[in-house]
Parts: sequence; structure tokens; C-alpha cells
Amino acid sequence: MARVVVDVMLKPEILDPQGQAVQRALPRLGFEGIADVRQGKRFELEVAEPVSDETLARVHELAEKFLANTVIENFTVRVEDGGTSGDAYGDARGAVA
Amino acid sequence: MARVVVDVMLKPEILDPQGQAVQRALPRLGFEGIADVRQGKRFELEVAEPVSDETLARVHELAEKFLANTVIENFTVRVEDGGTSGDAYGDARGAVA
Amino acid sequence: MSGGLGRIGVVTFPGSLDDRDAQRAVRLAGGEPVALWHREKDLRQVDAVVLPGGFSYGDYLRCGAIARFSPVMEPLLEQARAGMPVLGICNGFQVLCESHLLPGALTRNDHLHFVCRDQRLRVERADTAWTGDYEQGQEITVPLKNGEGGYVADERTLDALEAEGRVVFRYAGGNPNGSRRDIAGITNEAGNVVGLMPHPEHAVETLTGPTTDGLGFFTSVLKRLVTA
Amino acid sequence: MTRTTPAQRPVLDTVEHASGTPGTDQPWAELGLKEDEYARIRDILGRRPTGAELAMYSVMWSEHCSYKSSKVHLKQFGEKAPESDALLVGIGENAGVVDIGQDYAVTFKVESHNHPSYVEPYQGAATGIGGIVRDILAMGARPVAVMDPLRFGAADHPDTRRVLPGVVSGIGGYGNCLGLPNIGGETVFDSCYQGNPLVNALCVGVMKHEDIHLAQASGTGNKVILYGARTGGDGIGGVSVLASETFDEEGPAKRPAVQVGDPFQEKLLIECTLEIFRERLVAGIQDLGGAGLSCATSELASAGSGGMRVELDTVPLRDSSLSPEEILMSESQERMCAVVEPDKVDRFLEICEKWDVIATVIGEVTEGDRLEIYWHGEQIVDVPPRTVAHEGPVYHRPYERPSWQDGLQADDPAALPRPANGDELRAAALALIASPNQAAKSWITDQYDRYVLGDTVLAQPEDGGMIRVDDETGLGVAVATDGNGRYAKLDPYAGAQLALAESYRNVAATGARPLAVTDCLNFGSPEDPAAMWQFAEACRGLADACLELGTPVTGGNVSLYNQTGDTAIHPTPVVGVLGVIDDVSRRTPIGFTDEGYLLYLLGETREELGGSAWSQVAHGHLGGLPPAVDLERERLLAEILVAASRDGMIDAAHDLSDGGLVQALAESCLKGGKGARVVVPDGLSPFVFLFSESQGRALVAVPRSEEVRFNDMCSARGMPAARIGVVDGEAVEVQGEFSIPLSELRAAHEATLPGLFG
Ligand SMILES: Nc1ncnc2c1ncn2[C@@H]1O[C@H](COP(=O)(O)OP(=O)(O)O)[C@@H](O)[C@H]1O
Ligand SMILES: [Mg+2]
Repeated sequence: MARVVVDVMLKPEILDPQGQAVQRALPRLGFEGIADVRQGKRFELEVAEPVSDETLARVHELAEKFLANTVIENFTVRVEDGGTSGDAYGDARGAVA
Repeated sequence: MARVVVDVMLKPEILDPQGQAVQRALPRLGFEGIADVRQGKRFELEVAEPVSDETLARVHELAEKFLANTVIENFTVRVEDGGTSGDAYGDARGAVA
Repeated sequence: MSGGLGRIGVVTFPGSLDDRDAQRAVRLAGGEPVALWHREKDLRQVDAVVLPGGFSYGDYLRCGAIARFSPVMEPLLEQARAGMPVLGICNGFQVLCESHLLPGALTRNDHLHFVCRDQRLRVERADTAWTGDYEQGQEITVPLKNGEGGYVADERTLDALEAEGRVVFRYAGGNPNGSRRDIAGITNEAGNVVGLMPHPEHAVETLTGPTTDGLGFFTSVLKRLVTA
Repeated sequence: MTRTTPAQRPVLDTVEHASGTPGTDQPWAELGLKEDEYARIRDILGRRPTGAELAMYSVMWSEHCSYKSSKVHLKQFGEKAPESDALLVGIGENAGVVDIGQDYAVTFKVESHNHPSYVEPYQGAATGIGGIVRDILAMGARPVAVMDPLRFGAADHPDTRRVLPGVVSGIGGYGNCLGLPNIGGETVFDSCYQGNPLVNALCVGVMKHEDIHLAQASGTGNKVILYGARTGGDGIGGVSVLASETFDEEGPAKRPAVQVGDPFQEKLLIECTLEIFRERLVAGIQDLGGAGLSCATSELASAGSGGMRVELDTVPLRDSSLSPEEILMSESQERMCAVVEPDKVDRFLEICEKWDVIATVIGEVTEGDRLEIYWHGEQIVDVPPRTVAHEGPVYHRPYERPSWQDGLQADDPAALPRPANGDELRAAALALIASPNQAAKSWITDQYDRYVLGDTVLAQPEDGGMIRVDDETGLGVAVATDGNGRYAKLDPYAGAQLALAESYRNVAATGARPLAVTDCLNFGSPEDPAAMWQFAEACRGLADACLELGTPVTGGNVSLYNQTGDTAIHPTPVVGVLGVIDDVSRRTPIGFTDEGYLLYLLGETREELGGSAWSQVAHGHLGGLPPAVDLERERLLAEILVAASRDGMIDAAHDLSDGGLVQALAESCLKGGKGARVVVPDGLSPFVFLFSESQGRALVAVPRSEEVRFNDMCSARGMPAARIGVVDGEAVEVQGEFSIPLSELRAAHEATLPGLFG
């Protein structure tokens, strides 16, 4: 199994009340220096390996038609690397919880 | 400005009704071959460059205390690469909408 | 009430909606409602506190996640740990879980819709600070209204809750949101802190509620305060 | 690629610049202005408008803001307004205000958010609720309830599956988060709304008489305060033609046509505004809706006695790339504009701070009579505000009864095959109550909070929603909304009257006395003489009927251009009626809860099936004439229902409307959980008895102990009342014809919407 990740974010010009609410709470929590927060959605799709270009194209179509509301949202599709470890939810590129 | 991304996903053992709803809808949309779908949150934080280890550690703490509820959620923190393009929401690793 | 007993605080967070209803319920039960403001680290000498329903901070991020860091929560957590009766209704329950005063968490309803309906509940514990006026096993009907009311916790926590008798209410006549083990409300070890998703404060008058079954929460705690 | 460098950026189009460059080409046509309208603007100003002025005029003179096509017809609501001492504020303000006694006043209004809800169902519907709530708030009232009259395309059309769930969760998502109970609405499916769903939203607010606030800016030196959300690039798709003229390509980002609502921000705005009202800190107030600051500033200044000066660069922005034109035009949600005396400004700002609401002094009331707007010290607008806000163009659009109208009316449903025996009647009854329009709406209404605020006495499924206004005395109000596009298509004059009649009857059925009307007139293109005729006829019909029933129109909304290509929606006047009840504990619900109570049918049943639910469900037919209107009878029926409620003579009441008796019977039985046995009266065919949609009728349950008194009252007042049966058992039984167990009835009624929408 490989993991394809679709990230969906509100378009930059669209109001993001959720991100705003998070940002406004930060000073109260003692976190300074964060200029902006946007909140979006992350979808993890498990697909059969290897991930062909065709599969990616189909996921792209799925994202466009269904996972994102392209009237107000942008999205990206990518194959997640580092999927080799047994960890169900790991990411090699940063600190892992 | 640099972007730090925090991805938050429900722990594997916690039921994810949103992901399930997406998955259930797939056949109706003509998509086969997707074994599992999980839906989580993606936070994009804009912080001053360069992103020091200390900043990352603090974002990690923020995620642990606030952005994720670790009773039910896991998270990852990473600095987003490819942040050099002027595109407000681009991702070099896959197809971009 | 004599001796200053029966002062029940109701916290208003930005986005609280059922705060005035909770105050009305306290009044109808014979208590004195006291408005508490989220920005003040002062409980105004109340004897008990209700965290009301609503969408504190818009329920953005997660329900109750931002409210949990309000100044008023500091003294509240301290007093709750020292035994003061605290009731969290709906959003208030979510705040209590986010504060780790109660275990587990509340997640999106399994059917993904907001649901507003009259809900039957079975009383599993009639000896908490807020349920003394009920009988164990009694069924009551009160409104339920939420989008994120699914109670979840890991198996170990669920087993412990059951073993320690800390499940206070269970859904009867159908689980409305996918809550694990039909759990509608729980309590802490001491039984002074209770959280539940359904809304007893909306079932205190025949005219505006489906029943008056909810009044017992408020009469229970008032009695408890008198005899304490 | 050639790019304009900042150095090449055109100079700011100031008033001075405009005066010096009369020959500049301006994009008036792209902004939707007609040539003569543009000429008139030049005429008013004595020069060409600046870009900012052009933006203001174009949006304020749009159909949506200026009512230029509808104005001449809407006038009748004022001209024919019945004498009513209940009206404290009439048509023309944000919303009318009705006196309900005991020093309380109520304001209510219905508005449309049709097109945005088609483009983006969730946000479109959500911001529709947000907008109407701010309207009510701006009158000085605490919003206490919302309602949502909705119309969608065919229930089984794939696009309805996209639109309906989104609209419903948008209404719920916003209204629930604001803490406003949803106390009723409508859900109608008809393929004529495919591509043009109607999302109307109604809000009710309560205040004390002395709290009425008006949208006007008076008092030289008073400050103009903008408060609420920051201004972003929402809903200004249109003016980007201006933006692209004043900015290089890298300047403004794409401007979204869609607005995103933030109900949490609006909740703070409500609480903050109410606290400001309590301390009497405002001299005038206006919500920001369509046309944003252009509308708020010009309307405030136009209605007040002085002029106004605004420093536009002080407006807090979400997006720093916005041009002045765009700031004026932005329809960012959750904003209000207040006029405040200088010595009250500090306290005003303090209250805003308490509620985490951003507030900024952006200008002041001036001595003159001009609206002047400055951008970094340079004047970009200098106009007489009345010419923007209140003296826009007025059209006398041609209208003509369409040629097909006669043929439609001649296509009488009398020719349609009918159920001929008990089994067929039974099947027809089940098919009717299971049809999407007649089926239970709980799949929708269960997503709405009806309990919040703790004053909801009646909510769906009832004839009208009822809210307690005063805890002590039990004073309350009831509101219903109705509209039947099928009737209006057959005869728009009668159709509008029938919408009023039904809504009026629904309010009376709850026990409340109908007092006042709001309406949302949803029609096709005013440029089509047929649609314009429908509109004219509907206005005339509604105004005439309001006069006869003594219920003034206090405000409302017009939505035109609801059509795809040449095909318009059914003309759909939606009418909301507000009534008062002195003691809500006297309310009359629809449910039959007590066995043995006697069922009386009030009114007369004739063979009237034109536009009926039966003709639609059984034959997909629309033709003939709608049921006859008898307003005198409606008024009498209402008096009987109100008196019977006050004097405790009835236990339940349900008005008869679409679906006729069989529908009312099924709903009342299912609601109360008790069956009924009825007998077909002599001289009526069982089919007509069950399915006719004759108006002026209601089904009531009378306790045996009250029967004599009730009968006496009806006969004394000349109200036909026939005892047709009794509340009894576990089935709906029409004697000699059929019987349907409640369980079967319930399954048929309740399974339809979940089956369609999950
Ligand atoms: N979209 C909606 N929102 C809220 N309530 C609704 C909606 N659609 C229908 N209802 C409610 O469902 C009930 C039945 O609707 P309807 O049959 O249209 O009533 P009536 O014929 O009395 O006008 C009413 O109480 C109405 O207010
Ligand atoms: Mg009705």
C-alpha cells in the first residue's frame, strides 16, 4: 500500500475563520511570533502500489470533484514518501509526535 | 517568512466518520481501488525565517498542547520545503490544482 | 437559600449560547444563578458551576479547545479538583474533556450531521452531585443538539469508566451519534464533576421543553449544597 | 511578457483628477450601468465620476440595491396599507416594527439569498442567515428566531443532492452557532427551481419600544464607527474591472465572488451591539450587507440631516492589496456601522473590546450635505448621498399577460383520472403523504437547533413557529411563512393572495392574532414582459389582500432574474405573517393527543384541484385555476381559531392547505401519536373530501365538554363547522373507504427525505 495525500486549503483570498480563531488564541497561550495561521484539511488515501501516473491523475480528479470545493478551496495531491516504516503515521521530514 | 506545517490525524484506533463517508462515496463517484481514507487537519503557520530548532520545538509544544488533542489525535510538525516560489499555495511534490 | 448556599455560577464564554437557559434552570430549581465571565479569574464565591452549551470560540479548532484556556478556567479547575460541583453540558462537557478534568473526547457525530432531537437517557448513577434526585435505572427525556457529540476514549479508559461506575448517563432508544458504549455522560472519580452531551436545562418547563426531566440536575445539586 | 511597473501605475482617480480628465473612458457597461444611467451620474456630479464614485453608483443602482424594476409596483404596499395602530416603523427602514403590547415591539423580515446558494450552497445559505440577522439587529432588536423558506429542483435530480444538503447545513451551521432557534420554514421541490433554488431566510427580533434604532446619521461632529470583521475582497467580483484599471497585474489577487461567513464573529457582534444599545450609545446604526460600505455610508448619510466624511484608509483590512473602490464595494460579512456622539465613543470602543470586536472610527457627520470619502488625504468621492442611496433609477418595465396563460387555465384537472374506490383512495393518500413535498421534513429540521434561548413554544412540525417574548406574562409571537408557486403560476394575483391567506391561517391556527406581513418576491427576469406581469399581478394581489385582512406589509425583499435561459421559475411570492398571543400557554398545537376528542372541519369543501398536490403527485399535472380566495372567510376563520384557543375550546388545530384534509389528518395524527376515525359528509365525494384544497378551512379537535360551546360560537358567527369524526385508535380510518395504521403512515411519511438525501 502507498499513501496519497491530498491537502485542501481555503484560497488565500477567502476568509478562514478557523485559522483566525487559532491565531487569536496564540498570545493567550504564550506563543508569539506566528504571523498567520490557516487551517485546512488533509486526506490520506491508501492505494495499491506502485502509484501510477494514472492513479495520481484519478486522485487529482477526485480531489477536484469531491474532496475540495474549488469555488473556495485549492488542493495539492502528492505521494507520501517515507512510507517504508511500519509506523502508521510517521513523517520523516519533521518532529514526530 | 517560512511555513511550518502541522498535520493532525485521528489515531488509527479512533473511528473517523468523515474519512469513512468519503470512502463510502467513492464507488458512487466511479473510484475503485482506494483501500482506506482518513481525514485530518492541516495547519499552516507563518513564522519568521530562518526556522530555528527552538521555533520548531515551540511549535511542537503548541501542537501537543493545543492544535491536537492527543487523547485521540497524532500530529507531525515540519517545515514546508519548496517555499521559494511566489505561489501562495504551491507544492512541488505533486500535481497542483 | 440560607448561608450563601445555592449560588450557582454559569460561565459565559464568547460563543456560549445556552448560558441564559442554564441560569433560568437554576432559578426554576430554587437556586441563585451567578453570571461568570470567561476573562475573569474569579468565581465570585459560587458553590457550584455550570459550563453551558454553545459554540465557544465558534467551536473552531475543536469544540471546547480554545475555551479551555480562558482565565476563568484556572480557578475553576482548582475548585473542581477540590470537590466543587461542576456540570458541563454539551460544549461544557467538551471543555471539561479538553481540560482533562474528565477523560476521553467528543468527536464528530458518526452520521456527520448536527442533530436536534428529544433524547431518552438512562440514569446509571444517581449519587453524583448532579443526579441525586434521580433513581438509578430511571429513564428521562431531554433535548440533544450537537454536531460533535460522539464520545470516544480508548478501550482501557472505557473499561475503567465502567468498572468504576463513572458512566452517569447512557443513550436509550438508539445511539444518536456513535458514542462508544452509548455513553451520554460521565463523572470524575469523586462524583462532583459531571459532563454530558444532552441538555437538561432545556427540559425544565412543559411549555418550552419536551419534559421537565432536566430540573432534577439543578435540584440535586442544590440539595447537595444544603446538606454538605 | 509586459508588466506594468509600479512607476507606471495610474494615479489615484481623485475628484480633482476626474474633473481634469473628462474624456477618460470608464467601464460603466461592465459594471452593469446603462448608458443613460451613466449620463445621469455625470449630470448629477457635473463631471465624470471617479472610479470610486462609479463603483458606488453602479452597485447602489443595481436591481438588487435600488429595486429599480420593482419599485413602481411595491409602492402599493404603502399606498394600500391598511390602517393599523400596530405599526411603529413602516416600510422603508431595514425592517418594519410592530407593536405587540406591554411595551414590547417585534421586528421581522424575510430576505433571499438565492443565487449565492446555488453557486456555493453552504456559504450562500449561511451568509443569507447572517445578513437577515444583522438587518434585525440594526433595528435595535435582539434576534430571537429564524425561519427558512426553501425551494429546490426535483427531489431526485442529482444537483438537488448537491444543493439541498449544503443549504441545510449552511443554515444550520450558521443559525445554530448564533444561538437562534429555527422555528419553521418550507421545503418545496419542483423542477422549475432547477438551477434557481430559492433560499429565503427570515429573522424575528424583539425589543422594547424605546429601543428602536433607525439607520440615519445626524448631528454634526458625530463619529462614524465601523465595527466587526475586517474588510476583505469578498463579493466584489464585479468591480475588479475597476481594480484592474488602477492596479498592475501583480496588485490585487483574484477577488472571490463568494462570501464566507463567520457565525462566531456574528454572535460576538450581536452581543456587543445589544450591550451598546442597552447603554444608549448610538445615534444611528446600519448593518453592512449588499454593497458593503457604499450602501451603509450613503444610506446613513442620505437618511440623516447632515453630510458625512469618511477616511477610507482607516478601514481595517484583511487583505492589504485592496483598492479603495474594492473597499467601498466589499461585501465582507459580519460588519456594522454606527453613528456615535463624540463623548460616547470611548465607551463604545470599550464594549467592542470586551467582546473582542474590532472597532474603528472611520469618519464623522459633517455640516454640509455631501458624502465625501478620502484615501490617504485625497478626495475620491464627493456626492449627494441621496442620489446614490434613494434616488436611483426607476423603470416602468413593460409587462404583458403571457399568451400561454389562457391555455394553462383551461387545462382543468377535472379531466384527470381519479381514485375510484377505497383501495385506490388509500394508495393515493399514501402516495401523497410520501411525496417529497408532502413528506416529513425532519431530515432537515433535525439539523436545526429549535431549543436554544429556551423560549420556543412551537416549532416544526407545526403550523407556525411560536416564541415566548416575556417570561412573566407569557406574551408571545407566532410566525409562519407560505408560498405556493404552482398556484401563482396559474394566477399570480390569486397566488399571492393565497400565500398570504395560508400564512395568516397558519398563524391563527396556533392561537395567535395575525398582525403584520413581510414578503419575499421571487420571480424571473423583469426584462421578460411575462415575468414582469406575474410580478405586477402578485404585488397587486398581495397589496389588495393585505388591505382587506388589515395586515400591513412591513418590509420584504425582491429577487428577480431567477431564470435559466428563457425559462423562469414559477412566480413565487413567499409571505410571512406575524401574530401576537397574550399568553403562550394558550397556544394550539397540531397534534392529536387525546382519544375521544371530536374532530370538526371548519369551512367549506368544494371541488378545487387546480395546482393541487394531488394533481402533481398523481399526474405531474399543473393546470386550471387555483382554489378560490375568500378573505372575508379567512378573517372569520382566524377569529374563530383565536377565540377558541383563548377560551380553551379546542385541543389541537391544523389548517388545511396543500394536500387538503388527508394531509392535515395524517400530520396531526402522527404528531400526537393518536389515530382518527372520520366519516365522509353527505353530499361530498370521498375523493374531493380528502384531496380538495379549498381555502379557509381548518381541522380542529374539540374536547367533548366544549362541544356545545364551540358549536354555538361557530353558528353564531356563521362559520360552517362539520363534525367529521373522532380522535381514536391506532389508525387513520375513513369509514367505508380505507384504514391506514399509524405505523404504515409514519413509515411512508418519514422515509422519503432520508431515502433521498441519506
Ligand atoms: N426548511 C425548513 N426549515 C424549518 N422548518 C421547516 C422547513 N421545511 C418545513 N418546515 C416545517 O415543517 C412543517 C411542515 O411544513 P409545511 O407542510 O410546509 O407546513 P404548512 O403547510 O403548515 O405551511 C412546518 O412546521 C414547517 O415550518
Ligand atoms: Mg399549515
